[in-house]
Amino acid sequence: MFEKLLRIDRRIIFLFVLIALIVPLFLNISQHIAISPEVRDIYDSLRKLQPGSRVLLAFDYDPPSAPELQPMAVAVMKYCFKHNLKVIIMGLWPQGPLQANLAIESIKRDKEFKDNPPIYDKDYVNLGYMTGNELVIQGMGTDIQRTFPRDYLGNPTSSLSVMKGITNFSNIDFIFNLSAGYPGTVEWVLFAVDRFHAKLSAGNTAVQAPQVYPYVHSGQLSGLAGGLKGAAELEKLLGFYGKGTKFMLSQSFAHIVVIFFIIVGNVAYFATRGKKKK
Amino acid sequence: MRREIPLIITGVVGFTYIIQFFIPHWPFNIMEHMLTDWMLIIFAFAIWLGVLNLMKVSLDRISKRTKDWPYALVTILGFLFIVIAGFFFSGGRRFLDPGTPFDYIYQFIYTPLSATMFAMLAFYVASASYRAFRARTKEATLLLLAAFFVMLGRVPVGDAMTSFLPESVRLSKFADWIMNYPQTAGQRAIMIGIALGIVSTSLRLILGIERSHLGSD
Amino acid sequence: MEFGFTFSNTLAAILTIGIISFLWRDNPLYKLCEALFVGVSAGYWFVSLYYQNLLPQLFDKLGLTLIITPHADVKEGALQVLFKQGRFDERILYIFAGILGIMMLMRLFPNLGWVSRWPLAFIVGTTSGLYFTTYFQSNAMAQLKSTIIPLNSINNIVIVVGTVCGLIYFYFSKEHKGVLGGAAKVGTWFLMVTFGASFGYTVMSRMSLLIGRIDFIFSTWLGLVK
Amino acid sequence: MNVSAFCAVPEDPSYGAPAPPTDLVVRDVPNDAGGAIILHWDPSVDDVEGNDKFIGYEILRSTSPDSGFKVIGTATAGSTELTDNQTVDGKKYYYIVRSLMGSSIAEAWPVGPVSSSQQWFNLGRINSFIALLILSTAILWYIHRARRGDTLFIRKIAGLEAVDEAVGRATEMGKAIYYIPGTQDMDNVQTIAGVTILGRVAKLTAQYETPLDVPVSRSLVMITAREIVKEAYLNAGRPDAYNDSMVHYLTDDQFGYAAAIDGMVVREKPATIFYMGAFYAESLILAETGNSVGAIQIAGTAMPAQLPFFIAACDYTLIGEELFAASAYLSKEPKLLGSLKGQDFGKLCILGIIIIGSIIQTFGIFDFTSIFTVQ
Repeated sequence: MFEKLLRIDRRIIFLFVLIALIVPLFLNISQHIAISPEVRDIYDSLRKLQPGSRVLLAFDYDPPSAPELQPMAVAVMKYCFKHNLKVIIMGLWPQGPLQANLAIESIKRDKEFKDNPPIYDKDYVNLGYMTGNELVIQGMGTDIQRTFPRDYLGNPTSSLSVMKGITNFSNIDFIFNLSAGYPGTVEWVLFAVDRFHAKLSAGNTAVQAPQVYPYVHSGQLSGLAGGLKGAAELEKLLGFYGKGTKFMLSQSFAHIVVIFFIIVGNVAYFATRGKKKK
Repeated sequence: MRREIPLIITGVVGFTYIIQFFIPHWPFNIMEHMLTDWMLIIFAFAIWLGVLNLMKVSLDRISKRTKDWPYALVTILGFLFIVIAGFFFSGGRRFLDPGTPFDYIYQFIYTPLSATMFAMLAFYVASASYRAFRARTKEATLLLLAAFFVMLGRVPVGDAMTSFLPESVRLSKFADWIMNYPQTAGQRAIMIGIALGIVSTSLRLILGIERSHLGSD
Repeated sequence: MEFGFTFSNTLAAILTIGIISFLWRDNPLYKLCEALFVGVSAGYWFVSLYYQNLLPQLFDKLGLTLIITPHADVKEGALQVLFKQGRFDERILYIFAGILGIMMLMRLFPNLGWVSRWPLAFIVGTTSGLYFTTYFQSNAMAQLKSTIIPLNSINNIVIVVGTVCGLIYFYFSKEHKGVLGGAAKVGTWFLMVTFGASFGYTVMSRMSLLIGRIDFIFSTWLGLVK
Repeated sequence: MNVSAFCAVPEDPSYGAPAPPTDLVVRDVPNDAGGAIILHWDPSVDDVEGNDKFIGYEILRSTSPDSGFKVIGTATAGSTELTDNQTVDGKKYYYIVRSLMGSSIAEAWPVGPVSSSQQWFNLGRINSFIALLILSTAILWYIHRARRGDTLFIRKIAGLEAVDEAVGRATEMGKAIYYIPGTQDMDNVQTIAGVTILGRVAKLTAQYETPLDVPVSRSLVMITAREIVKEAYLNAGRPDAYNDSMVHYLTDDQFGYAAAIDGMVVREKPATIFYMGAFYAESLILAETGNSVGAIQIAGTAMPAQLPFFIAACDYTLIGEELFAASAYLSKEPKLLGSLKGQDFGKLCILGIIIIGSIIQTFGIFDFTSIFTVQ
């Protein structure tokens, strides 16, 4: 039997992974999610904002990283809309602002926001994507409206009511950066925080997060959510249970499947090795 | 002549690059930028060669009616479809803007294909770790243990299993320790080795000692 | 992307399922997706390289764009500066890049194929010159600097010993025997831990990629998961 | 050129005027190509956390100390530095920095003159320069020795010992060999190393008359690989067996390329697959599919993030530097072997520096690491 296990058809493993990922999407299991201090920092920063404050959301990722970052984006946006904070969307990745639109679409279909959906130019604006990587951030430090002369719909930025009175980072109360690589959180820290003293928190993919941790410890970054676990924590703190929590469960299940198969493989290996010796 | 001039070009350009790294003075300061641009321009020309080769191979398959030839037709049509959409119907330079036909193909054909191909890794990491992480030898055992602890340390289950221990020695902390110390040390050795390998390979190329990439006459 | 059971989403969903079906076995749907993917992606890069490289880097800089389409919304190029203002603009040098690019295309003519070695030699020169300095600086010097640390804690000792033994593993000039062999052996242990740990570390994010596709199928397309 | 000034315009609390910034220092940006002057000041005493009225600083410039000052930039509250990138080398400039609070302004005396210039050597990189010079000399010296006929010993590299066997097995089985030279273009040294190794493999396939298939994802790699394979077949005395279609282009796209190779692998079931060059996430997609058809797989890459996947899924893996050593090892050409010796010399130096340096740091004799600071 163990010999068979050693040469198990890989498709059986594939099937287990698939089941482990799909099933939790349909379950409503409550898991204990411990809140890490880094995510609590984000929550504390958000809570301090007065109604009417301007929040800049920088979307620096593309669809492959969406499972990890989209739930964070949705949770933060919901919090902003609920507490009447003005949201300014932008992206250093071409696909970023489109992800923001997707997040807003999903919020509009949400029960909680059905009666009071976010309205363009009242609750949020989308400045779109701008080429130039970190140079864009540097330009924004001097003049945001000159860096982004038009929003993604083509309206002059100066005509947008949300953008009234905003020249540079001094007029932005909080920046939340969603990042999957370069350009991303590291560039935001180096340019927006170090040069222009903006207040910045970030959500990162699990792969990217360890490179950013040093900035949290040094205080340059006030809060960091890493991977799906970070997304789930953020959802719990902000009070919007969403996909992050669900995806987190899927991911844990799949992880356990992989670990389980490693154990099975080793048990089978040692069992058959014992036999051969006899 | 067919080999000498290319060798001279490689040498001169290579040296120019090295010089501009140490000498910020004009004209070297503008060289790096310009030469990198030139390289991009050559790449943009070169893609013609690849694309024409792809078309030729696909047309050959169709004309010879080899097995599965209709798929070669799909490749050609897919290529023409996006190229025509991109060049003629998507507003020129603004071809990536939301709402253009090019963007539509990007979002509903290209993205699902490439994101799913990328996502296949989820299956492959599972099958590869089942096969590779077995305690056959001392080395394989270390590979297995490091992978096992880091994997467990990354999910809440890992900490739950070691909840009887003080917080600083729980699995997630141990996983962090592996990543921060032994893993970092190994990476450094690899990176320094790579740097030396690259320096000597580059030097051989610049001096024309390594020239097999230029082929024969 | 939009929500719901629309034509666009159905198309995307079929392509998603087509790729995943390869895990079961090779099949006509996968073959179709594969053929389409090759064609569409080659075309995608073909178009992108034109608009993002050739047009701004060569045609705009030289001013060819303005010659072909006089009313285009671009700044004057080097040719306009030269002929209208009589001034030398260093962007005129980009003409060499154009020549190198055309030399590359000489591959298409069997007798002139050798000409394409010039641009190739240019690329190899640029690459080796660039890598020669930057890799040494960022990989060797920077890593070396961060490895010179006081040996006053277990963690620091682990880093120094691991890096030293790892480097000894890469030492090619002597057979790995004796003390050298022992150190190289310790080096391989460190390398194995490195590989195991980085493998384990990435598993989680690979899972999340697939979650994204599954979520697309079940919630965006089918609307089964809220 | 370093010029500094101290100025104290008395603060008038009744008007709520801010204190000006102090200790403005202006100087030419060092080690650059000119055209830039860096300004540094100590913040105004009113520039403190919690003082919402304090807006920031304005920087003014003129070519005369008395008049003609124009605003050239602004800096937010809390900043103490600004680089003026708009200077003409050699021209003399004067600068003023002023604080803005509410609607009032306070400025310090102008500081200057200062001018920017370009330097002939980046002194911040002198350490790299010397180290590279020593390393290059060592490599060239060993190459020279090798050419003179000295025998140079190189230890076994397991992955490369297996190349013959892998080609031999494909020949016995009458199946093809796939060679994947990475997914990056010729602007990556790993790709160049990959196609060079292809030359040695192609020589073997020419001798054994084994079918060789080289699917590539970049046009320039296609051109180069063709040159190399053609020459290998020529040198092996089998120019007739060479055919351009052995090397063919698929797509520039990383995953499109992986999808196509996956299909080819399951349909044609090659006996041996080589992966040599720069890879990203597609590494495991390719290697797992290759493994599923039972191919012998030999990989080599200097992408640290992909090495674990090749180690897990392939039979042999060349780790990092071994990829660059491979062409020397396989060809046994003296000039190439010599450069390997040079690399080893570099390694010995680095080992010595790490050990001695760490001891110096342990006893705190002086800050040894500062020698290796990179800019």
